[in-house]
Amino acid sequence: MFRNQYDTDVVTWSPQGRIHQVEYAMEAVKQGSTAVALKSNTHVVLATLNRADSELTSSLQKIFKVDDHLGIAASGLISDGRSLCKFMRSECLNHRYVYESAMPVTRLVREVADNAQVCTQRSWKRPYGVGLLVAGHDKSGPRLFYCCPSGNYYEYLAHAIGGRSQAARTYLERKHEEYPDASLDGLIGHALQALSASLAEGELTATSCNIAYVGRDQDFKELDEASLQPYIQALRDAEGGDGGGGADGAAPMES
Amino acid sequence: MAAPPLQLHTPASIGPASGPGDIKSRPAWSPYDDNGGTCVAVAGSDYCIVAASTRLSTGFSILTRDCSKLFQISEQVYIASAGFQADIRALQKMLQTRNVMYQHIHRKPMSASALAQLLGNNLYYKRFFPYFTWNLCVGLDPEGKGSVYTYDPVGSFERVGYSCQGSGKDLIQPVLDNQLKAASPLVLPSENWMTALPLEQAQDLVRDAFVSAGERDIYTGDCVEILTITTGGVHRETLDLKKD
Amino acid sequence: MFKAALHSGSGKPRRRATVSSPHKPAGRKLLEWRGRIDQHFGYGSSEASRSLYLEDGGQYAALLQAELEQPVSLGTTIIAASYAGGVVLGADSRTTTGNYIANRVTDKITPLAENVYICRSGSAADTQAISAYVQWFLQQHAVDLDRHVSVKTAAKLAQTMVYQNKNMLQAGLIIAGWDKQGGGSVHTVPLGGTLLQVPYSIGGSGSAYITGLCDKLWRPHMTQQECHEFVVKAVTHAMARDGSSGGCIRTVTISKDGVKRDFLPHTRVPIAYGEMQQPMSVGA
Amino acid sequence: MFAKAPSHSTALGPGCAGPPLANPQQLSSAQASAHERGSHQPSCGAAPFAVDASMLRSTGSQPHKHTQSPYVTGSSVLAITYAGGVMLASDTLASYGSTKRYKSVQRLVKVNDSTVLGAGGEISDLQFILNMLDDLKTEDYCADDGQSLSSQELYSYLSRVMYNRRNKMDPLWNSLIIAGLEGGKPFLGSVNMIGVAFSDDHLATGFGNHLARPLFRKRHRPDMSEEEATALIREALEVCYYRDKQSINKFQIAKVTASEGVSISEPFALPTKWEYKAFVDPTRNAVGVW
Amino acid sequence: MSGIGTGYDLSVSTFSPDGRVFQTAYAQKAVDNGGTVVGIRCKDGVVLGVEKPVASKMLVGGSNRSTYPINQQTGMGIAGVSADGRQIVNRAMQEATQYKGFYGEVIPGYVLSERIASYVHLFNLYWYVRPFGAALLMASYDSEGPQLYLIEPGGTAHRYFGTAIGKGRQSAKTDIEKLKLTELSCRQGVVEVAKILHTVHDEEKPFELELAWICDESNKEFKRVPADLAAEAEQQAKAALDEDMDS
Repeated sequence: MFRNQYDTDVVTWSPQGRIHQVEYAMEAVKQGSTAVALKSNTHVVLATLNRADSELTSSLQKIFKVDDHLGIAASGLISDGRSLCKFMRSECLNHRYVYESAMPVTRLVREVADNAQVCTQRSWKRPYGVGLLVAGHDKSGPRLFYCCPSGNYYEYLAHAIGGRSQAARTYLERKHEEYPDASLDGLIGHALQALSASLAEGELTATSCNIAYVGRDQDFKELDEASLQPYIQALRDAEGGDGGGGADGAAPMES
Repeated sequence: MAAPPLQLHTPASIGPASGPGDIKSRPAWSPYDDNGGTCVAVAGSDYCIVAASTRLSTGFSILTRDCSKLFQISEQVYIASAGFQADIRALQKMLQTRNVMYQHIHRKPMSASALAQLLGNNLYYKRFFPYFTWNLCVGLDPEGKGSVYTYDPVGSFERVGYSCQGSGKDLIQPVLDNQLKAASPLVLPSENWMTALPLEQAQDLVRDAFVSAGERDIYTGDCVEILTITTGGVHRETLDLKKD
Repeated sequence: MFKAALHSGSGKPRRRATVSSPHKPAGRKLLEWRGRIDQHFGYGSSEASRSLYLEDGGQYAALLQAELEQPVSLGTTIIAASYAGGVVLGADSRTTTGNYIANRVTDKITPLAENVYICRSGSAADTQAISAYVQWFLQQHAVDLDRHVSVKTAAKLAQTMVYQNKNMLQAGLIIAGWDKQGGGSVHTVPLGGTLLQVPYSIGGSGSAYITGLCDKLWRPHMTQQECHEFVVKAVTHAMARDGSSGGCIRTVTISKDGVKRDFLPHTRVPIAYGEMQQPMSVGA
Repeated sequence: MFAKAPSHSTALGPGCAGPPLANPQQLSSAQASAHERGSHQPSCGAAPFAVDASMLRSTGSQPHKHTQSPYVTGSSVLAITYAGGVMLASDTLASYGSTKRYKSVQRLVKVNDSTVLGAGGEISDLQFILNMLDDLKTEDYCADDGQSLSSQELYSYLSRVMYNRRNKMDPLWNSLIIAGLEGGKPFLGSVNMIGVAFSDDHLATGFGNHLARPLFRKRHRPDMSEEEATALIREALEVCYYRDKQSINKFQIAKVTASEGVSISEPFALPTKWEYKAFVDPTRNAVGVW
Repeated sequence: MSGIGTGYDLSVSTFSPDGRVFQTAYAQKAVDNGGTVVGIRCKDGVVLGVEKPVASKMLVGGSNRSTYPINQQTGMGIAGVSADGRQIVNRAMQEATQYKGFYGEVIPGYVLSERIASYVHLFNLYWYVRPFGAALLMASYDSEGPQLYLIEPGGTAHRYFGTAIGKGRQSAKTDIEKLKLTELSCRQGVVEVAKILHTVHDEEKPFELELAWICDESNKEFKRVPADLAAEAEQQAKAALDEDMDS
């Protein structure tokens, strides 16, 4: 029934020096739908897939605004993501109350990760079952982090998490030289390309994905369906043109 | 305030034993100060004007000539506050924080009426160690009509058509009453109290009111900031007042 | 941490006569007063003092009470000065309760650690309590460090206690000593809990009379002997003018070579302007 | 509408740190008792509202803290902006009542590479504040992300600290000036013991608010050169030395500029003028004058 | 290890019949599997070097730090699970701040190392927690001079002239022993550390070198080794490696 006797709680090391529960929690991230993030020298873009389980339900919100300069995309147990989001919001608000400035992204991410670590070391807790892509912009420029249930965090130029994200990562890696100098529209185009690469079936529509971005002089903003449509259209055009060969035909300017 | 008598030497300083811990010479302190300032708000049927002087004073001293007493809470909702500046700042920051939380939850900015109630609650929450602030909460209601809420420091508030708060209140309020008073409040509900004056005339009235208050109230002066809120947006103008 | 410790009482008897609060019922006040008479004079039964209180409608007793309710205080002259290689601390030996000299041979220079001493002024009880706590903390600290504590640390500990309890304490302290890192150093902690390192410092009621003298006499890089003479001279002149200071002069010299205590009995304190040399006492 | 008697030091006005004048002005009995109750008389003429001070006292064994008062105090701090920088000045005296007790206390302190703090009022409270700022600085150092608190952030932080302590009825008895460069532009902010915080092109705490600021108002321009700024500051210091009994002729000037960062001068003395003929013999040609 | 399957190795609060606490040993295993961390005490300071595997080329270079300042005078390098290590770093920062606030002086290296060891040890005592899967090399420079300490998951703290932890520790230690640490300056030490880490890392997997030091040259403050010096050290290390290969 059990794979081994060391994998039922977070306070037991396996003889190999591993915590199986933490590794399982990281599997939970893969149960979620794909979330993609990438950054240029000025902006960070977040993109998520929506899997509405039926026509009758709304899709789950996976992108959360934390503060004007910062937002997250979650994959895995979204409810865990929401409680982390709540924590991040209150940290940012506190920072704003005391210093009247935006909280540095690195420091917030570290606090979140430290929080996550504690859940991997107490018998009465379980690790968070959610991966967070954190997109922010502060004095140091645009920043993109991935926070993992293990309490580790990594800074990325571009990254994708969630189920079937490998295809998205492959796309992101293939094109990564283009990102630093890309325009916001270009970035969004790349994000959608990556996202659509991870699709199992069907194609991307304005209802099946979400896009949000933040950058220099640009507060964190989630695109609504209508403003997403032109980007989807551009994606279709590009795919029709050269069979998914990148976002060279950048999306039209948002009106 | 009479000047203290001239001293060739200080009696207290002769006795070496009397250090600064001498009870009689201990300076008392009060947690409050009055930094003055005047705020005016006028509601019209399709606009709302809010204005405040920018002088910050203490006693007979001017601390700075440029300290805004208007504070934007959300796109079209402002508060204007006179009184103790530290309390004003605390109140503003608290409301700002609450507005962000409200937006996270409700995904829309706070309305003037929502803020009005929140402000009232928070003032009363400190009933026994009050914020020493005289506030106006100003914005447009859902129909686009100007709405002005006026407060006392401990949280009693009501919606009115116009109001004045702060050190110049005694000078300006009667003028507003004279110029703007509409039908009896007994007859009309308060959301219909707004003045019939066209925008330009109302703005002129506010300017005149501040110029006059600046003449006679030492706590009102330097500059007045006038915001006009309409559905089209917020227009800001400043008008210099006497700097003496 | 200090705070909690202080409030819970040290277990040491606090010698400060309780300043009765206006809220206390009169009966209790009287009891306290009787207790104090016994304590301070060592005579006078409770019955006697009770009748005293009743006879003149309480007037005499009220006066006496006012006198005795003065905290036992080190109306004092204390000083510490640095020289090339160390420090010299000095103090008079008078402790008063109002006008009554409660102790004429007090030792106001208390060791905090092997290499750090403190000069106390203000309420005797408060400064004793502070010193006791600092001693305790430094003992622990020395074990942790496995070497001598630094003078700065000792001063910081005393400072924290004075600062955090400034409303309740009457304590003006001078902390001086020698350590490897900083050599000889003098730190002063006046009433509000400020901490300053200074070349020399004077404190207590007597210090007001000798500020100018010390400003004039103190020089940097004195020898140990010069510094010692400076300290004794300063305390002598303070005792000559301050009624709250008097008795003998105690000094402590701290350098890398260790600690040396000296005692100058009243009879050998130099005579100041306007005073008279006492006759040689029998047997001296 | 009418100025009310200041509630704090009669010399320095409400919220200003420092001991009273030699002979503190007696409040009228009505005012005095009003203060005891903690009530407040609004200057706008509206009805006063009362705060029952006993309501504010925390219950239980907590000591009452609101009786504290300053012991070792520093006097004015002056500050002005100029083209490309800010300049602060103060003397180095820490008084003990009216005793000029410690004459080498630095009251201008470098907080980080872009900010200087100038402080008047209780020195022990200043040391407490500096310890807090030191911890913040270490936090920045440990984050190791190249970011440190800007002067405006520190100003905001200190205004919260001061206001929170006044809310606890246990104020930090200081007037602070925070100066630095914010995005290359000069920034000056002032916070007092009850949390009143504001920013201006020129600032002065304590007596300086009466003595130096009129001079600043007349002469200060934001585009002054460094030489002009130095001259103005020195003149203001001279005035403060002539007319503030709690000052000595031993000053420091601190600067923050984009090119040099923070620099604080060694203490120096100013030349002062006392040899006017009328000073030597004030009663000549004016018989009957004292 | 003989603990597997016996049931004596499931909790940190269980001794095995032969008197061992297997959970602590397993936690140590996590450290031993991690990237190599090297620390040496030179004549004028301490150098820490960390070998960081780079999992993806999309990672931002220089991110995912493994060395952390504790205060200006102390720093740590993490080996093993870095999330665990960060908790210890945080605790160290608190201890340092608290000590400074209380005693008014910077916490001496050995006092901090002992306090940290006690903290780490706490997680070896109760069934409801697990030991940290991280070991830390701590570099400090106080009035007693520069020092290097190693704190391990079991709650031990030792002072070293030079040591290594992590996957390549054995051969790294052998290399360190060849160094004349009493004559080596930190500037030279940086190169040696880079050489050792490059030698130890024999796989083809990409990795990043993180170098930090505290020495007279860094103004007795714990800092990352300046980029130009780090690059130069790495270059020299690679050159030396190639030479070895050739010969």
